[in-house]
Amino acid sequence: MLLIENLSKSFGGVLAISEVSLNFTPGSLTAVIGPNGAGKTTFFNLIMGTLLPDRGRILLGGENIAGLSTPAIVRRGIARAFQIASIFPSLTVREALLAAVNAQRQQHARLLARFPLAASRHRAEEIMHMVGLATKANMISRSLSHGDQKLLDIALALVLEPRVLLLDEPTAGMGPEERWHMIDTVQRLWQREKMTLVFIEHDMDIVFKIAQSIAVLSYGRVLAEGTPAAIRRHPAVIEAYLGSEYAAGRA
Amino acid sequence: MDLPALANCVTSLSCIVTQSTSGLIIGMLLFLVAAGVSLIFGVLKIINFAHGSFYMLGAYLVLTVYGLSDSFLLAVITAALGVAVFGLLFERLIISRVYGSQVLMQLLVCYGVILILDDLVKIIWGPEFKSLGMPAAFRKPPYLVGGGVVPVYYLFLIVLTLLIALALGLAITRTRFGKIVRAVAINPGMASALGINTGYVYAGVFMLGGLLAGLAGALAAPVRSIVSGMGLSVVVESFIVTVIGGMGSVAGALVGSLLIGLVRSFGTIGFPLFTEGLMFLLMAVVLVLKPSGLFGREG
Amino acid sequence: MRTSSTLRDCLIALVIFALLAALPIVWPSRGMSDFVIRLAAFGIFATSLNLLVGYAGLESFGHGLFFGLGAYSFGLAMQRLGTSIPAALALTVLLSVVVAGIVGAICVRLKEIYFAFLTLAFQMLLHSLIIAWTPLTGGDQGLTGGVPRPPFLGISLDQPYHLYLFSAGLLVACLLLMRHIVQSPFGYTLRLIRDNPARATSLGINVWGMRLAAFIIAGAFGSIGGVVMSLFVSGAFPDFAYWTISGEAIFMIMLGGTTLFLGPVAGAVMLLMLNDVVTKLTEHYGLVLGLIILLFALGLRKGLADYLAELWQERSAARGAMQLPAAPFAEPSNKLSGE
Amino acid sequence: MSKRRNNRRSRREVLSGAVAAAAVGSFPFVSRAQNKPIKIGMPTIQSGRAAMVGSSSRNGCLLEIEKFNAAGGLGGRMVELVARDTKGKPEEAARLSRELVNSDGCEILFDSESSAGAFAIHEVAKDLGVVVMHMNSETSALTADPKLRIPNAFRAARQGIHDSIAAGSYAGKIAKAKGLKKWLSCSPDYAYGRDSTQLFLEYLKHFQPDVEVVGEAWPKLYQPDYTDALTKILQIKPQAMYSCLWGGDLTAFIDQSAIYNLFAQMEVFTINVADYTILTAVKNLPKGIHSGNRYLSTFPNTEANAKWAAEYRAKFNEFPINWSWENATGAKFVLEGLKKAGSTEAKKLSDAIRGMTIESPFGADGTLTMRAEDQTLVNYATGWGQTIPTEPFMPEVTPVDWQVIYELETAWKKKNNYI
Repeated sequence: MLLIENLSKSFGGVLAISEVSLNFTPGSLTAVIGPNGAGKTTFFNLIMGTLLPDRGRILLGGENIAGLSTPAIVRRGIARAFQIASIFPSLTVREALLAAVNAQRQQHARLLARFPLAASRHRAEEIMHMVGLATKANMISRSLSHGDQKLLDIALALVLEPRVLLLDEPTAGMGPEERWHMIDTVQRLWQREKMTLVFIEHDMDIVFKIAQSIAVLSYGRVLAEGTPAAIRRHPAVIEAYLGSEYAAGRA
Repeated sequence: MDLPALANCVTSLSCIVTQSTSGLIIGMLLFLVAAGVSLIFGVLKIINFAHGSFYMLGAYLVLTVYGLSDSFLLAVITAALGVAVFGLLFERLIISRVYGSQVLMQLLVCYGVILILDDLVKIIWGPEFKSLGMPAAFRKPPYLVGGGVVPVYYLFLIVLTLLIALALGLAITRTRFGKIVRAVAINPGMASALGINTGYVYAGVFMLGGLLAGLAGALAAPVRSIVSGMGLSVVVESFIVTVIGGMGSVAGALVGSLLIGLVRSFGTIGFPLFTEGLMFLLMAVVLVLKPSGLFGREG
Repeated sequence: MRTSSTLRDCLIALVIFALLAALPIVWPSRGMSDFVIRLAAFGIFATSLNLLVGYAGLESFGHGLFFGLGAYSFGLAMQRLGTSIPAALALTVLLSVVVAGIVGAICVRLKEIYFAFLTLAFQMLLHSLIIAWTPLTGGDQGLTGGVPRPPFLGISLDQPYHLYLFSAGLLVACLLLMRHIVQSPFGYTLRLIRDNPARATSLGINVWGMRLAAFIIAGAFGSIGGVVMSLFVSGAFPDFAYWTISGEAIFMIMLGGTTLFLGPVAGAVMLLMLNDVVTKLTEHYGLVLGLIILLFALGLRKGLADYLAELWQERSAARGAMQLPAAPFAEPSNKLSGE
Repeated sequence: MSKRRNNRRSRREVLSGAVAAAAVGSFPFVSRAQNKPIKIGMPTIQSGRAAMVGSSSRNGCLLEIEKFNAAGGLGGRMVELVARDTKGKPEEAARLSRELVNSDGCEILFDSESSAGAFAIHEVAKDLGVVVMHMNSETSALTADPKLRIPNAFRAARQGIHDSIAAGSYAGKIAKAKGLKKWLSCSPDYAYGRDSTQLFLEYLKHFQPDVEVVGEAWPKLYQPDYTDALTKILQIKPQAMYSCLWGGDLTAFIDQSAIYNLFAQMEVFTINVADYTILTAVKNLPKGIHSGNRYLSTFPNTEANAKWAAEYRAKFNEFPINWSWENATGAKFVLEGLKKAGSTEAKKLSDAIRGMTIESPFGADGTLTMRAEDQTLVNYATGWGQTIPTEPFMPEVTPVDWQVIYELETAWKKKNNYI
């Protein structure tokens, strides 16, 4: 589905991403982990076309999308949610999603019709249910809790019916309650939508609980990749990142 | 339009000299006002529309003090300091309360202050326009420079303003205050993180702006008619200057002022009826080609 | 249910128009009808500016460009071409659309303050043009000799009541149209752009194009405000294109509030009344008005209508009601309304 | 007065304002009037740069109105002046004039606005049919153009065309005597400035054919700095310069010219210097500027004129100026008209004023006439002289012969197809 080949990006000589090659198979659920500054978010920005790679290819279903503009990449079916939720503060959850659905269906420039379009309502409600915001449909986004804002961010990405969804630290800055709620939601979404899901995460419990495969980035390079079991035993990872307690058989 | 006349002028040295000096003179007083506007915007991201009123206050203060003391020097100093203090009060009591609200709200506040000051001035000094008259020290026949004439007072004006511009430039680049100002301009959050009290900086910048505007008003008093509302045309022009030169840049303000001065002095020859239009045209062109202005930082 | 909300707006509009039409009969005062005519001019103008400021997040300093353009092109069409009033009106709107298209295409690329200044520059260019092009515009004297008002469809604007009805009709019609536009999918797309342009782009929205469209629409309606004014003074003056006109419109939407659709109209009512009362009571208009401005800006920090709406919201929220204020024309408050 | 008042709440502000207005706007005798007073509305400029217009215009009228009321008014009905601030905005001028008539019950309008405002008020008068006296607008077209003329509108101000002819005839003589051939003009860039200048040059050539115009400068209205214009003038080095700058612009221009030593290098002809606003405002006024009279208490050099000026200064403790006498004259015509017509009814009043001749200190021969054909003021004292730095500022004024003015004015009207 999404194939990364020798992807490199440097800022003023400093290599942020170097020679990264990864393969995300269709319908896979992959966690990208690594210490701060490992280049995880840069990696996402490169895939989304927010940053232009220096070298390497990004193949989406065989087509190289490296160097395309963000909207072009979005249209090809990759969407993302941000580390800091990027939402529409003054609109209600429902309004934001309805408007987003209009945009996705190229109905957003209509002057004569009245908002919301009947056609869009069903989809919007559906997505609200999927992420569990249905009960908060009429709340103004600004006044949502931190967790719900991140859910809304994900919902806005889902509107685009992506084949690949990138989540940048979906649980960042959440309490344990919210955290697991978020993770359940993400997992449900993944199962339901059959999409390729890649997420950046710091919480190892979460990672090892839900990820099918794990990619470890360190100083812009792929330190290791494989199943949770394999990663757990990977000496370099343990030494560089996890620390021994994970090796000392939890399983 | 009278392009032949313009052609004649730019081919005759004496005309170029005279018109350039006149452009210089027009630009100088403008610079003193524009520099303040530019600094205030650069640091506080506030469009101080009331800056023209600072200029007006300077002129009226000079009028009164000169009338009482008959010493132009004393009058100019008191005017400059007086307006600086006013700038401080203005920032503390009024503008500081609308930091962070939208631009139009800030604009509205300034507008309110303009209305009040224009009326107060009318109540205190009367509605009729006043004239200070040229201080005796400067009542001398003009010099002849390269075929053009330059009055003594204007020579004094040019030299003084250039010195101020220089001092200002140094203050911004060399002194601690300057460094802080630039730090705050780039990133207020970071600045306060460094333990800099942005409040003091903001107040300081407004005082500086007031000082300059007051000085401009004071120096303009001998040659311009002093009347309620005199600040308006000046503030509009100084905004054009600020936009052209780049908001927050002293050098930009200087260059912009001179540019406007030149447009005016050569414009009157080439396009007698459209000089004002020319200025706004220039502003529009700069905004389209380089929104941040000739000397402005991008972003 | 939604189509009914369109219907509801239409009905409200009809009722308001009926009330306005009946007003002079129950309260026959020329002063009052003059007030409504001026309110029509500034109500339309201020609301059109708020399409940009409140909904598209474009803070224009130069909206007066279209007020002046409207007044002059209408006045000139009537004086020079001797067309009928509807034709001149159509011509004016058409011209404004073209001008707004050109100016907007240049302006909307710029962000925040730069956009504001560029619009101002264009307005002042028009002003200089009006002053300089004396043979056509009469220069600073304005269009003198009166704007002819030939009867059309049995309406003769020489009769005060007809002029009153015509202006009130324009006001209600324009408000209804603008209300519909902000409630259309396009209107909500503007809100997306206002709130978070980057996110809007990532939803595949052409931000530049949408902003331009908004600019053109606002310009067209703004010019109609100018038309009403030129009918009221039976002429046109350079002041109509001066930046102070933009200033007054800004004052109105700030006074009324940017987040309720009718906020700007409320602001227009307040400013016009303030103006009329204060000029009546004192010579020191500036002093009084200035103090009132400061009172507002420093006290409420937001438009009166916004202020009330938010009180209302809080109260209803306190009552545990989770939905928006059901008040007609209510809008979720946006980031602009201070904090 | 109000420094402390600022900080208080604006409601009080308005109230105290109201008190102030009552003190200013309505006058003691009003309350004493038995019957309903005759209200006269005066839209004028009381704020901003041109605030002088408001104060001097109102004072000019008050002097006349007081006399009228003191003499018992119109059969016991006192006249009350209601002045309102248009802020110099034409749309406000229109709005206020309508309000004054429609809401405040004014039966007559005194238009003490600037030119643009005057046209706006003219339209209102056309619409409402009330008598309007244009007090300050000197734009010739306002009364000369038959397309604009309405039976109920009059002008009590001097007129651009008259000034230009007067200036031309005087300047022509000097040009001949001193052999001034190369002329230049420096006038404000707006309708009044352009018309006045173009006409002046026309009549200068009429009276002294062998002059040539070697240049022109057009500073903006209210432009603070004239250096660009001045250097241009010094470039061209004409023998004589004409300017119709006025008010604060003129004082600034004189101050700035003085430091360029301009007045020593050429003969300067200005229409507007000989008015006390300028004469008293400019410190060390240059000697020998040629100027037409705006208002001088010494011209016409009659007892009546001196007495009027003294009264005015005593009452308002300021010099009367051009707007003062023009408004006083306008008021006098209306008040005399009221007596003659014995009614405020527009038709009767207009008929009474049309063609009326009154005794006046400002008349060329002690009388002024509201010419019937175009309902504008004629035969006012107009003349030219040279300045000196101190009072009386313009010792000798040569009056201009009205016969000459009439002839050329008629020719001018024919040329413009006004008649």
